[in-house]
Amino acid sequence: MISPVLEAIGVTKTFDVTGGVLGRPRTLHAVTNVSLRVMRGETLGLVGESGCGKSTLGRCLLRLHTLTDGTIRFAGTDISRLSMRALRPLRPRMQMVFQDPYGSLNPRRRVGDLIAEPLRVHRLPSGARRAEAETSARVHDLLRLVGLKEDHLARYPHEFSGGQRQRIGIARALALNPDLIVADEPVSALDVSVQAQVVNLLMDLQETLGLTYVFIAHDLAVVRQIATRTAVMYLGAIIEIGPTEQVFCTPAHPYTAALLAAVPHPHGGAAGARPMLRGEVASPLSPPSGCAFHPRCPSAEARCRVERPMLAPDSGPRQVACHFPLQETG
Amino acid sequence: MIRLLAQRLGQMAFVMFGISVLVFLIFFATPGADPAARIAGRNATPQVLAAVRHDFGFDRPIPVQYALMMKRLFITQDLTSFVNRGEQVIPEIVAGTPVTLSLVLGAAVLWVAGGLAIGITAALTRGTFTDRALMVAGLIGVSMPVFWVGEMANLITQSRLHDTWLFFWVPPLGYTPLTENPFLWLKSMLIPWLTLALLYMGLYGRVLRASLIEAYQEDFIRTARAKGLSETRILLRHALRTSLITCVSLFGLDFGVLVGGGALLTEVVFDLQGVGKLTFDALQNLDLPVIMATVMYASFFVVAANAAVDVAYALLDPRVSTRSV
Amino acid sequence: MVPASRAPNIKSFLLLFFKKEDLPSGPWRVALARLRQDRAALASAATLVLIIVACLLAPLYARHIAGTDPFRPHLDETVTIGGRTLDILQPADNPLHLGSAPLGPTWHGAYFLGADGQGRDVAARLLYGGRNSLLIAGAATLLCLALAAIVGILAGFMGGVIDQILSRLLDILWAFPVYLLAISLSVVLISQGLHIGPFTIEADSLLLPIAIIGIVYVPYAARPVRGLVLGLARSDFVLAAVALGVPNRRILVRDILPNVASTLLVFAPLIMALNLLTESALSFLQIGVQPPAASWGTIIADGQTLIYTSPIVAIAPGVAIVITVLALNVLGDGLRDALDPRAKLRVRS
Amino acid sequence: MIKFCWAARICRRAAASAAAVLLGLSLARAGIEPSGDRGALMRAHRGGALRLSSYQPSGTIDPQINYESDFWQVFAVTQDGLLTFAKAEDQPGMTVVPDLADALPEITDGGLTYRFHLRPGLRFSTGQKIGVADVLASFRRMFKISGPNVGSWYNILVGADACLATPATCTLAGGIEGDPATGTITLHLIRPDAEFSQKIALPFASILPADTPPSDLGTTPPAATGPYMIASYNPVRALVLVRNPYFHQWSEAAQPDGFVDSITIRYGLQNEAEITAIENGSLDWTSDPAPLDRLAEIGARFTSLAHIHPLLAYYYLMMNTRIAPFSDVRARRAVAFAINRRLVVNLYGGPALGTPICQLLPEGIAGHVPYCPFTLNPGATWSAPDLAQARALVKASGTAGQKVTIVSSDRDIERAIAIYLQSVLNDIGYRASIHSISFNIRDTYLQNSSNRVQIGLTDWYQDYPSPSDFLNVLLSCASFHPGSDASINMSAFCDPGIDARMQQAMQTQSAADWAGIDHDLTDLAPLTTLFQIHRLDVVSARLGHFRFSPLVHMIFSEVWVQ
Repeated sequence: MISPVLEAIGVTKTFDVTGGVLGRPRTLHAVTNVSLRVMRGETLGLVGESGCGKSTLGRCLLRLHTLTDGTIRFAGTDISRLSMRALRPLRPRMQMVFQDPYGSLNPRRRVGDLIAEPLRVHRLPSGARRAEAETSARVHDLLRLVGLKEDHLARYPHEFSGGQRQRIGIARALALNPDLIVADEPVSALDVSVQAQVVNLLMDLQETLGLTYVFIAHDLAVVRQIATRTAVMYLGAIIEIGPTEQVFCTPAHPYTAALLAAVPHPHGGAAGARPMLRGEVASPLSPPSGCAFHPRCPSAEARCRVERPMLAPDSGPRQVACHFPLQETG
Repeated sequence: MIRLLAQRLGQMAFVMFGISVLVFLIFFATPGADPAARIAGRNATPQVLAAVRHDFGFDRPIPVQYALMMKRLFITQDLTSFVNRGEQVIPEIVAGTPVTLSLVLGAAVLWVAGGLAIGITAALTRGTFTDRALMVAGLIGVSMPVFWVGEMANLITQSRLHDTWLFFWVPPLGYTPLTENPFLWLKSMLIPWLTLALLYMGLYGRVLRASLIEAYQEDFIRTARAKGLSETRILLRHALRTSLITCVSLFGLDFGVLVGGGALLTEVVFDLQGVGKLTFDALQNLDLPVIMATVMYASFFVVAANAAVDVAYALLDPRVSTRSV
Repeated sequence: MVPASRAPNIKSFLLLFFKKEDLPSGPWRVALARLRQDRAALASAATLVLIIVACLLAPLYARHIAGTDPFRPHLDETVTIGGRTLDILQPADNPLHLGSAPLGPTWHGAYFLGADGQGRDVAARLLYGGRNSLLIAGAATLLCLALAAIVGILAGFMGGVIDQILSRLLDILWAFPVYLLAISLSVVLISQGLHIGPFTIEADSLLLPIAIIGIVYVPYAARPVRGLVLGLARSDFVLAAVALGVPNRRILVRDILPNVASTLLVFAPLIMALNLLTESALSFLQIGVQPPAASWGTIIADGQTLIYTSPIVAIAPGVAIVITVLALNVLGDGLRDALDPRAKLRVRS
Repeated sequence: MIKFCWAARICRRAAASAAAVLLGLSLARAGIEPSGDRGALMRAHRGGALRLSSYQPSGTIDPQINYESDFWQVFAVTQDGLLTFAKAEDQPGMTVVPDLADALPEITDGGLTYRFHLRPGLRFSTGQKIGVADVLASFRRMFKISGPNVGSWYNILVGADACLATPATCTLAGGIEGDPATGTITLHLIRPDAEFSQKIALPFASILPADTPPSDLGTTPPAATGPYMIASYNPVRALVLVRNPYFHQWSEAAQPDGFVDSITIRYGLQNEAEITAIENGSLDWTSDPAPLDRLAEIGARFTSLAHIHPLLAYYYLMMNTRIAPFSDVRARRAVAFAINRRLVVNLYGGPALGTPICQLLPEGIAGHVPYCPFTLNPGATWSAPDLAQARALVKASGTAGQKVTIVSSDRDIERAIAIYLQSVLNDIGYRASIHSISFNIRDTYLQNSSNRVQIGLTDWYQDYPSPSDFLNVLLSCASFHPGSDASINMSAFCDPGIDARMQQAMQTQSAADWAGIDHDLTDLAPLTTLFQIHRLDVVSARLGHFRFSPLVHMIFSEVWVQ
């Protein structure tokens, strides 16, 4: 069996919220007991409504957050308790592409500096001071790789379009030849036409560079296009995971089904066949007991209110956390 | 609400404690300020000095002296001056408060009225000469040292033009209690009010203008316009109401500081025996108990005004309570 | 890069402070372009430069135009104005022989604005006083902003215990009315100087008012900086830097500081205006600049004792203060509009 | 004229400089001078309210503690001791007269025993009779409250040492005894003190009721014995005196009845405002000096409102005899030579307000023989500075080029003098700077040897009119206490030879001895005097019968307003 690039076991992340002038301090359960594996060369799609904790999970996977509980192994190393400083040598191998290409690029630095930053920090490619020339060469390579022009280097981020900015972000992430890239909604802030370009770029890069992606998105169509496997999150937990086509064609969890149903089907018609969601997403400040989805679930029964369904570990590529799945899995 | 109040009280207590320690430390080690020597007189023998020092507890460890002073200030409330022996500090502050209040209240009325007039006029005539002139005038007001304005006012009204029809009515400097002679009170306070108000008038005018202009760009104003409401009505009913929130909070803070003795320079220049003047004299005398008490008093008003503004904000502006989640 | 033809003066002015390759462009360029449109701000900057140059030329004025030493009393000397010899301190000609009157304005080179109570040339002292006032206000501004930047950045970026401690300290200073704190510190430090370990600052050193004035406004600048840094520290681009494995120090220097800089720059003239007013107040109360040195505040104080006989001594420095502070305020407004319209500095006197 | 000029030289100076006016004032006064019948004057002028003003109050109103001349002026009309200084002008105003005692004490045992007899039938303002027990208690109270000078003046009473060691249980056993039946009080000293009568004529030895609490009265008015009593005292508002209902005049010299019905001293008004108010008649008098820029106006337009009198006081420069450069006598003399005292007087307000002097005993004090070695033509009086001599002395002392810091208060006039001084010190070869401190800590700061003050500007006012109060207090070895804020010998000067001569002179009270000591101390220049201060009183037009005692200054009970 090939070892996974990244393995998460029981990852939990909570935040303490002090509730403004009039509020009480409370705990926000952003990610609850998530376990998953990411294999080399694959693209794991992470979908769910906004606020379901997928971004937090993405950041936890790269240890940009400290974990409340759980373990993360990157290339066999347990990184879940490492300090930020100790993580630094590992950073080149795991990178992130951000959702907001406006916010993730420091407006006061030139593009050339932004892309060269990781190279300079990690003294790559050769680790020596004389590396400025090499850095420059590498920056130019990266620029070409993501489809930008050389005269862009001296400019500032605000002079670029959203798509171009995302390319800068990608170039920066690629600078250190990472094994793994967590892309957090990389295209959701872009126009649809530009989205396709960026997705294609990412797929091309994966092919040429042998990258592994965790691709976070709320847009199911994009995930379906790029992901080899897909995990569906609801209220901080993964409720279904499996090969993308299986998840999309035969959803096992009522929530997945509802999610898919909400998407206007490219061929039309099919949408009405599945049940729509009732009610609102519960607050992560006070998640429901038992199955977190039960207040909205069309097939919920008494058991769902009390007992929390779990993903069956090692039960195969297809797992679902539901007492009454729509499909047989495993 | 109770939680909020408790939390606020805790914060106030902490800040005031911090300030008291700061003041105590600042003034404790000043050479030449040995209160015992000043109390004992100019050719006291060491023996007498020691007796006085012991009497006043100056031979105790510093933290004990601090604690004693705090106890006499807050618990027994019989703290007395080191310089004017027997002068009880708290009654002095109580006596100074009406003077300071007279000054600040009167000035506040003037500066709020003036600020409103300037701000509204400027916002309505935005971009015209009037607007620009008002803003420059306001800025000049902000840019003048208040003590200098006071000096100049005194020069004109007390000396140069005192014997003309313009300022013959200005009484000599000093404060006359309202209860004693209301007319004289008014006459003697008018120039100090104007002086103090001059500083704030421009400031408030500018702030109000800015927030009025901002408000005019909001959607609800456009809606109101679309509904065909008159400009005056839009101004008074809609724009002004939202803009005033900023001004109200500003006002709370300024008022708190001034009542707490922030009008020190104005009081000094006009010989008004208010809390600020009391503080200033105590500072000149290095009279630690009085300094301690007045500074505590001042910081109380600052912190209290601050808390009041926060609470008012929370009540007036519902966004605040959800903002920081 | 700013094309030289479009902004020659500003650019050459800035080149005094920056290396060519560091010359602000990008976001700075936009701001500069905006500032160039602001005639009031430019006029203020010009006024300030004029005042600074005039004050710097004080020694030349004193030597060659006034022809007097403005730091030495001239108690029984005479001066020749337009062929007439006048007593600098005119002896009292009243029957009781009480008092003496200093020479009033001559509107000539020597004693242009007359003499003060010690027979010193007021105009020359005004220029020398301006040097001290501006030096103190300027240096205190740098100190204040540096401290505010350090405290604000540490508190905002480090968070946790450091933030708690620093924020509480700021709370305490903030609740201490500015003038009260400044006067308290001055009264004590002027009487003894400052001794910290091996370092001693004499009581008549300008460093004392600089330090005092530099400290009292720190909370007002540090709080917004902290808020700004708090926002920046949670921003995506800082997270991106963390993800890249950039060390904290580098994040501070490369990512946080440049973003704080524009806010600090906006604060600078406003804080300097406040400092100038505070300096004058302290000196007026005789706990700022110490004799025989002058500042605009001490000249007002000198003038106060002459207000009945020579009011010009008190009026002139006051006017100088108003003009300078006004120019600083206008420039500050212009900078804010150009650089960071959301920057808010609110100080209670 | 003769009565006014208790010091002949001042009279000459007055004649030379401002003769016409002073003469005019005297003549004007002569017109309203009582013909000896005070009763008639009382009938004509009694009544009205005196409105006075001070910028700041002067501390506690406990007469046994307060040490400020402003309040001594108040105590002069409210309190009495066994003895007092006569409420009179000029030389008579410096003589001790019996007050609550009906005669001067009978001194026996070679000066060790003082026997007094209490005047019968007197009452406190509370209505209580003044008895022997009150006198005994008052002397004890002085120690119990650690009065300012108990350690330096009153410690010669037998039993004082025990009182100083444990003030709370002070009995002065053996030092003071009284017989209520006969009304006699006897004081026993451990050694003779020729100045003891003067010391107990001061407010510290005021007689208070025996039940007065043995702690600082603070703002609580003491029971009065004089024509007025303190009705209320609020240090930020006012001090109010009203008539003492139990007063009847027992001695016009000691405690004359007052003309006005009430006296209010209001606090907080600054000098400028005070003068304006006096000029336009809404105030009658201020204890504060008139501001410099108003002097010309007073001299020109309000001549008739001004009264100028020399005080037993001078401005001087202390020079620390233990710190370079002034540890060298030549350096000290150089300073004394270099100062142009005429200019210093001008800074103070003009020749009318000061007389340049170089010596340590001011005019008017016994033993004063005009002497000035530090002038262009050394002799009796100062004429002009001698800069050449000063530079030569600095050079000779080898201290040229040293740094000197002048400590002065932040009062306008004192700062002005300090700035002038700086230029002088720079002229004679030093590198001088100024350290200006709050007026309120001026003396305590200068006194503490750990502040290492090299040269400082201060003033000295007499406590009682004796040469020892200048020479012995300011320059005896016993007045120096290293490291203490209370060490009146600021120069840290100690010469055992001179100390011994002073001890002797205090016993003999020989004016010639004092003159010799003054001469020698002046030559050693541990301090150098600048000028004897003259006081300018500005009074309202309605204030009449202005009487000025050299010790009390304007006598509140003598002036009238109607």
